[in-house]
Amino acid sequence: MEFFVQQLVNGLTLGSVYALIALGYSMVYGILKLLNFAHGEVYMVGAFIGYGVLTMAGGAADPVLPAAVLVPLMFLAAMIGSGLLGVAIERFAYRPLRDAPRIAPLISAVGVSFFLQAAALLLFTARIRNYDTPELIPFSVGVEVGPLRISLVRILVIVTAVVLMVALTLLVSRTRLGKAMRATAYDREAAAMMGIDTDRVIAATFFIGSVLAGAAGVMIGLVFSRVFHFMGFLAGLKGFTAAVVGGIGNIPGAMVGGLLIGLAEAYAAAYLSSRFSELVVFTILIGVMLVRPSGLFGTPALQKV
Amino acid sequence: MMTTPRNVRGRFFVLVLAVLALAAAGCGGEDDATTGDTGAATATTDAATTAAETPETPTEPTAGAEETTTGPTTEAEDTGDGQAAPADCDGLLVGIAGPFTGDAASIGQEQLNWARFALERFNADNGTNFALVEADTQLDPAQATTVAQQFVSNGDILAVVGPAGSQEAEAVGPIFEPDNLAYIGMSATRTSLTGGDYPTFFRVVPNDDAQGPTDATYMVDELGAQNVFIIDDQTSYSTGLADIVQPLLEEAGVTVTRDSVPQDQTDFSALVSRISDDTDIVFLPWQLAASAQLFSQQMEEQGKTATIFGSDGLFSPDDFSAEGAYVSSFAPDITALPEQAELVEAYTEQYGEFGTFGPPTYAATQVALTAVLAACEAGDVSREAVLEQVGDVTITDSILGAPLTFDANGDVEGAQFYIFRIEGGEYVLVE
Amino acid sequence: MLLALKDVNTYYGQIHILQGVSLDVAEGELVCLLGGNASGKSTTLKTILGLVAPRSGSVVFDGEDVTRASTSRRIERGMAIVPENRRLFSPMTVTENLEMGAYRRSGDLRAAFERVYDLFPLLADRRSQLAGTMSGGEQQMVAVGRALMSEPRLLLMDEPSMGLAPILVERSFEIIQAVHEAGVAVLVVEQNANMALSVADRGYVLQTGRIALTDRADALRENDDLRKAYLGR
Amino acid sequence: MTKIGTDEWVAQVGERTEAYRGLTAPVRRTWDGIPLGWRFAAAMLLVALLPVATDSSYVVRVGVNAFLFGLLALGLNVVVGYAGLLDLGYIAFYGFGAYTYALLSSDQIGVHLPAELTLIVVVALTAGLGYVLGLPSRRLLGDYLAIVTLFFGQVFVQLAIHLDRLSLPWADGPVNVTGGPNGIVGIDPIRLVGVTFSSVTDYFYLLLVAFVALAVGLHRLTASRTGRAWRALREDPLAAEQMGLPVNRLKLLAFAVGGAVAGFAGAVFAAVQVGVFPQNFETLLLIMIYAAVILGGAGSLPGVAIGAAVIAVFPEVLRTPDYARLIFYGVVLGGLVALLRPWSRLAAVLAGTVVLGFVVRFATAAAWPDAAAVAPGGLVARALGAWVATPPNATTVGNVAFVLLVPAVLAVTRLRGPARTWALPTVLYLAAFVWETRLVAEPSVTRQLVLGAILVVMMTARPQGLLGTPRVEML
Repeated sequence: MEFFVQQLVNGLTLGSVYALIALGYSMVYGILKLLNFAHGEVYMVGAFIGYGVLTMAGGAADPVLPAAVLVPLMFLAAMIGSGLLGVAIERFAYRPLRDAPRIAPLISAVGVSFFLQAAALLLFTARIRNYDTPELIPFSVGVEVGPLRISLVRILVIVTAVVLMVALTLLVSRTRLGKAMRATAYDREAAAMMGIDTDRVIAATFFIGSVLAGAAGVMIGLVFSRVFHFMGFLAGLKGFTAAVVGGIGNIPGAMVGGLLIGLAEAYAAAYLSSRFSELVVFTILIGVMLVRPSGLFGTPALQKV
Repeated sequence: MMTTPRNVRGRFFVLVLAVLALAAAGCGGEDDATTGDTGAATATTDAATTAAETPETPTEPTAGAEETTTGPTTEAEDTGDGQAAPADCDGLLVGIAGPFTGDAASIGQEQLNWARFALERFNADNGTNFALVEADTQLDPAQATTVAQQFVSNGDILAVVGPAGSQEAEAVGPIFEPDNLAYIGMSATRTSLTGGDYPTFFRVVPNDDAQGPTDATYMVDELGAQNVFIIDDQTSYSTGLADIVQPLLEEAGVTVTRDSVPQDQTDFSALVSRISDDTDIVFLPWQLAASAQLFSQQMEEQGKTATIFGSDGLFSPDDFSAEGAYVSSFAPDITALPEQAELVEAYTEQYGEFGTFGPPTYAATQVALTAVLAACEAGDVSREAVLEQVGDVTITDSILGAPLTFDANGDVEGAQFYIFRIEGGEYVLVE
Repeated sequence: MLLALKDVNTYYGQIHILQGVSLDVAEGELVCLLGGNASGKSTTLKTILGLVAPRSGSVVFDGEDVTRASTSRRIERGMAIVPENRRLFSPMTVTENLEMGAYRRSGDLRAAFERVYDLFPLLADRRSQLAGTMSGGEQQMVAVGRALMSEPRLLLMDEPSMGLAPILVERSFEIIQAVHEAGVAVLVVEQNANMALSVADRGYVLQTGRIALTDRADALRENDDLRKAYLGR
Repeated sequence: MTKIGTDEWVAQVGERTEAYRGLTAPVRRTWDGIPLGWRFAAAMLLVALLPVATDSSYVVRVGVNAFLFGLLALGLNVVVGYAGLLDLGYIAFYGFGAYTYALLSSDQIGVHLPAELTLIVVVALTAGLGYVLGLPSRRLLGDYLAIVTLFFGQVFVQLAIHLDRLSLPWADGPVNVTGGPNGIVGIDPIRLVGVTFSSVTDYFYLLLVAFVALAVGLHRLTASRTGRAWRALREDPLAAEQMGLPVNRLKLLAFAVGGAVAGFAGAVFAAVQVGVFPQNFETLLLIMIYAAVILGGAGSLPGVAIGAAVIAVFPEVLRTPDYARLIFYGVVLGGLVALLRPWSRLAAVLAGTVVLGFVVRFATAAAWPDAAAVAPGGLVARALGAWVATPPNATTVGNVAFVLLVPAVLAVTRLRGPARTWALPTVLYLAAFVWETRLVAEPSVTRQLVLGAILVVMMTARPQGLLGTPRVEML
């Protein structure tokens, strides 16, 4: 039983990160019907910004700021930085392709992705950077329930993710911007006819999605340390999978999908073998798609490519 | 928009002007150089002079390769302490192939930097102006074979360092062999690479057959292992080593559990939780030290007490520092050797920290350059000659510790493995 | 003039759609724009609204040259549209749809909501229903209500009769007249020439991207060519 | 005045479409006048001369890669360009073909079938696999199909990695099917009717013939009833269905044809590489094939051929730092010439850049006399060496300059009028500076950077691809 619960915690940690990445994919897809393959790189940049702040503050072993200040600062910087990057990508790589055939922005996205990876390689070299979190927030600090140990970092990550997701849900359902996002996602031209500046709404969508990716980047850095130029690729693929399982374009779907993928990976590795954990994930996905062709929460697909 | 002919003419005029301006800038540079050469010339103009004096682009344009040298290289011609090399050694090239971008770039970039470093020092010591041709393979054999063809087609490339992966080394073999182009592996350890199938292949690192038994014996005899968890990282290197260690342990009566995890895995915590309480050793034949570091952190997080035993891929004091872990290595810790201190310091100052993949690349580059120099000093600048020279190369004070020579198969003579224990972040030699 | 198009030329890609279209709408006037399929009616509306940019010519609204202005700027200045097929935001509630109509307006929307609910009392009862679940006639009310939320001076109506039962078409034009009587200028784009001309002050006939005819509505109703083409008489 | 009520819109389409204008118009009109078949034949003849013209096996090998790309792109074009099905698992057919050929022609399972038979088996199996993978396309629409097929491709790579220790009930001990991460090596060369293909040049001609045959075949297929039906399917699947087209059969046929082509290409690839490895079939390659199809213009055969050539050749050219440098300055200069109007402004910008360069160069040279040099490499580099400033700590300064350069370039594309003219010299000089201090030193990384940037620029400049026709949505 403890083993099962331990895996639940492991799965939720990973799942919350996937969910945050998946949200960016899903929101952008919802509003532009675009698979933003550069999203993983935005997350990578977020992780590097967090690392940069940590290094500037003297590193994890000997920070000039207390962890309680430093960690939020890392999150803030990474979220803003990633958000701005997302807006810039939209402005220069996707907006000129607004009315182009659907697959053209896909190639543009891949171009952005190559560029950002290479830029990170150029600027930060290929060395795998380490947040060294245990120095900052020791793993021994945390909750112990019987034999179960949940470190503070994991709690921090899960709670942050939940807070961000609740904030996003409120934003989308309650605020004027959120409603404009939904209106634009449903019918961009009609939204424009209402005087909604759809370009700005789309930019805002990219900003919010990228902010979440930036937060996910710092989270990965905190719990799973390694930060390097290529980290966005796999995480992007997982986030994308999560978005699809949930029903791409659907915000609660992305959250559920992310958690589901995280849990599936953890339980597959724990009960079967980590050898096949990726295969298990892909099989789940294909299974879900064959049974529910639009994902768990999705709406039927567009017909045209 | 209509373009009027007059407009076009103006445009053309501007273009001609621009080209002229650039050309003038080039001449200006040369003038600078000739006047300033007598006294304390700036390095910039110095290099420009050398560039102007050396016949440019020794390669055929179709060969599609261009050398990249660095400033100090060219300066060495008059100031280097070594004697000047024979004239026909001018502009000879050595290829280096590795995963300089892509997901394995952390390995490839370290290899590349050490190769550049080796080239600089070799040129400075021997008064040569050899150069490297760098080619990125992204660890994809398809790219490696294209790159191999590039090397083969460039007549000035006399030896190759790399490629990095065993599967790449296998793929390029049939391309290098007919041209007698020697290639020296710095990280390909698959046993079957040496021993006949790839006659032009050499490697400065011992193969899996050398490391596997050492590790297995140490685990059984010295650490008294009863229950070992082997986790490979789904690479050619890792599965090969694991496949050798596993039966050896089993023969010694050790209970072995085997699992495998993708090299780019984000999280190991579920895997870590499967380490049973009676497991005394976790054997990680991995190549990414940073991943092993996370693995050890997650073991600590979950209160697992088994000992990590890493292969040579984890020998990386800057990245892997799990207290009490063991790491095997084919070389002594060069950062601890007084005779290599100067080298390590010079490298670190120029390129920063490094792990396990650099020093063998340094050695491999040294071997290639030494063989090329020996061949051209002997007056035979051909690939056959270089291939023979590589077999005969002896590097007495190799960065890898012992003198470096090859046996008939192309493997390192007398390969020996060392075992280190990590104590307080230090790698302490225990065998 | 409230709205004036002068010699507007609009292209889609390399295809010349509007070829020198000029038309105007005076303050408080009800004008209809007639034309068959692919005659450029919708493009004209989109050009007025700024959803497509003309390659040459000008659009002047309320004394300001808005040819290069954004759609949102034009809506702030007092345009509003009831799009063809209504184009409601189906997964959103009636209230949310109405809110979107007032997107450019800041401040208290209560008065605007009251006015729309006065005009369409049914909507007040259905305010939290999803727009997509309503009947065609109800949706038409939401669409008009949504446009009126911005308190426009010029209401653009794109094919208000399309897809509605005959009884609802009449109802639809009653609404248009009511809006018109409240002092709002209306430009109706219609294929149903008979219905449109019966309420309009003036009319334009668009033919393959050109204005082929323009006159007072009653005069147009007597025009032989037009009668043959559109009125079936 | 035209008669009211008669709809002559269609009759006027020709009139309404703009004709070619400008200086290139006569050339373009003449080019359009040459029949497509002649153009294709001329191009292929030229290409066929390549191995004769060069003695570099590298160039021929790049040609082989280009043809492999070409075949893959043609096959993918059937699925994506004709039938409009977004198949992101396409790479799996390539891998499946390669592995099948490898298994049937190596010591892996000790089978060495004649190539004639193996190729037929490969094509049949991959066509069958295409059919099976196409089955979900009956239910899954649009992007959801794309996603399922994408993961099919992932599953293939996973299987290739993991099927090296397969436990089978009738075998004792694990069975090694795919060789795992080590792949399968020592694959037999292709041997057709007694002719053994041993050198890259042999494979070059084999692929040339295959490519020509396939291109001609597909061209005829496009004009056939099936081709028209596919296009109808792409433009409007619902309408196609209502018109009684056998939609499901058409989809499956497209998948099978695409799969068979990729399978054949995979078999040849396995023979050329003499080995197959899981890394050969990763997502990156899929992306490049898509890039080839889309860059050329989806649906257009000559476009796809050109796209494949660009995607195969361009990254290879970028491998050589000197060529990369020429491309860089060439593209910058070409872009300026094409975009800056009037020419007096162009002249001002170029002159300003040159002057600014010298000022900065001499200022820094005076401040840091012992700075490092620009890497040598011919006339251009010498000219640049005298012009580009060389700070002492080139790596750090270069990195900072790079970080400044990217937003600066993006900002310049937004600026209009005199502001742009004023900003350009600084940005241009900054670009040259970054190139010479940082990018020249890291050719492999630069290659990726340039590749990414070019993809974005090409797509934004010509979304429909080089030879695609812009599709205008009628409103």
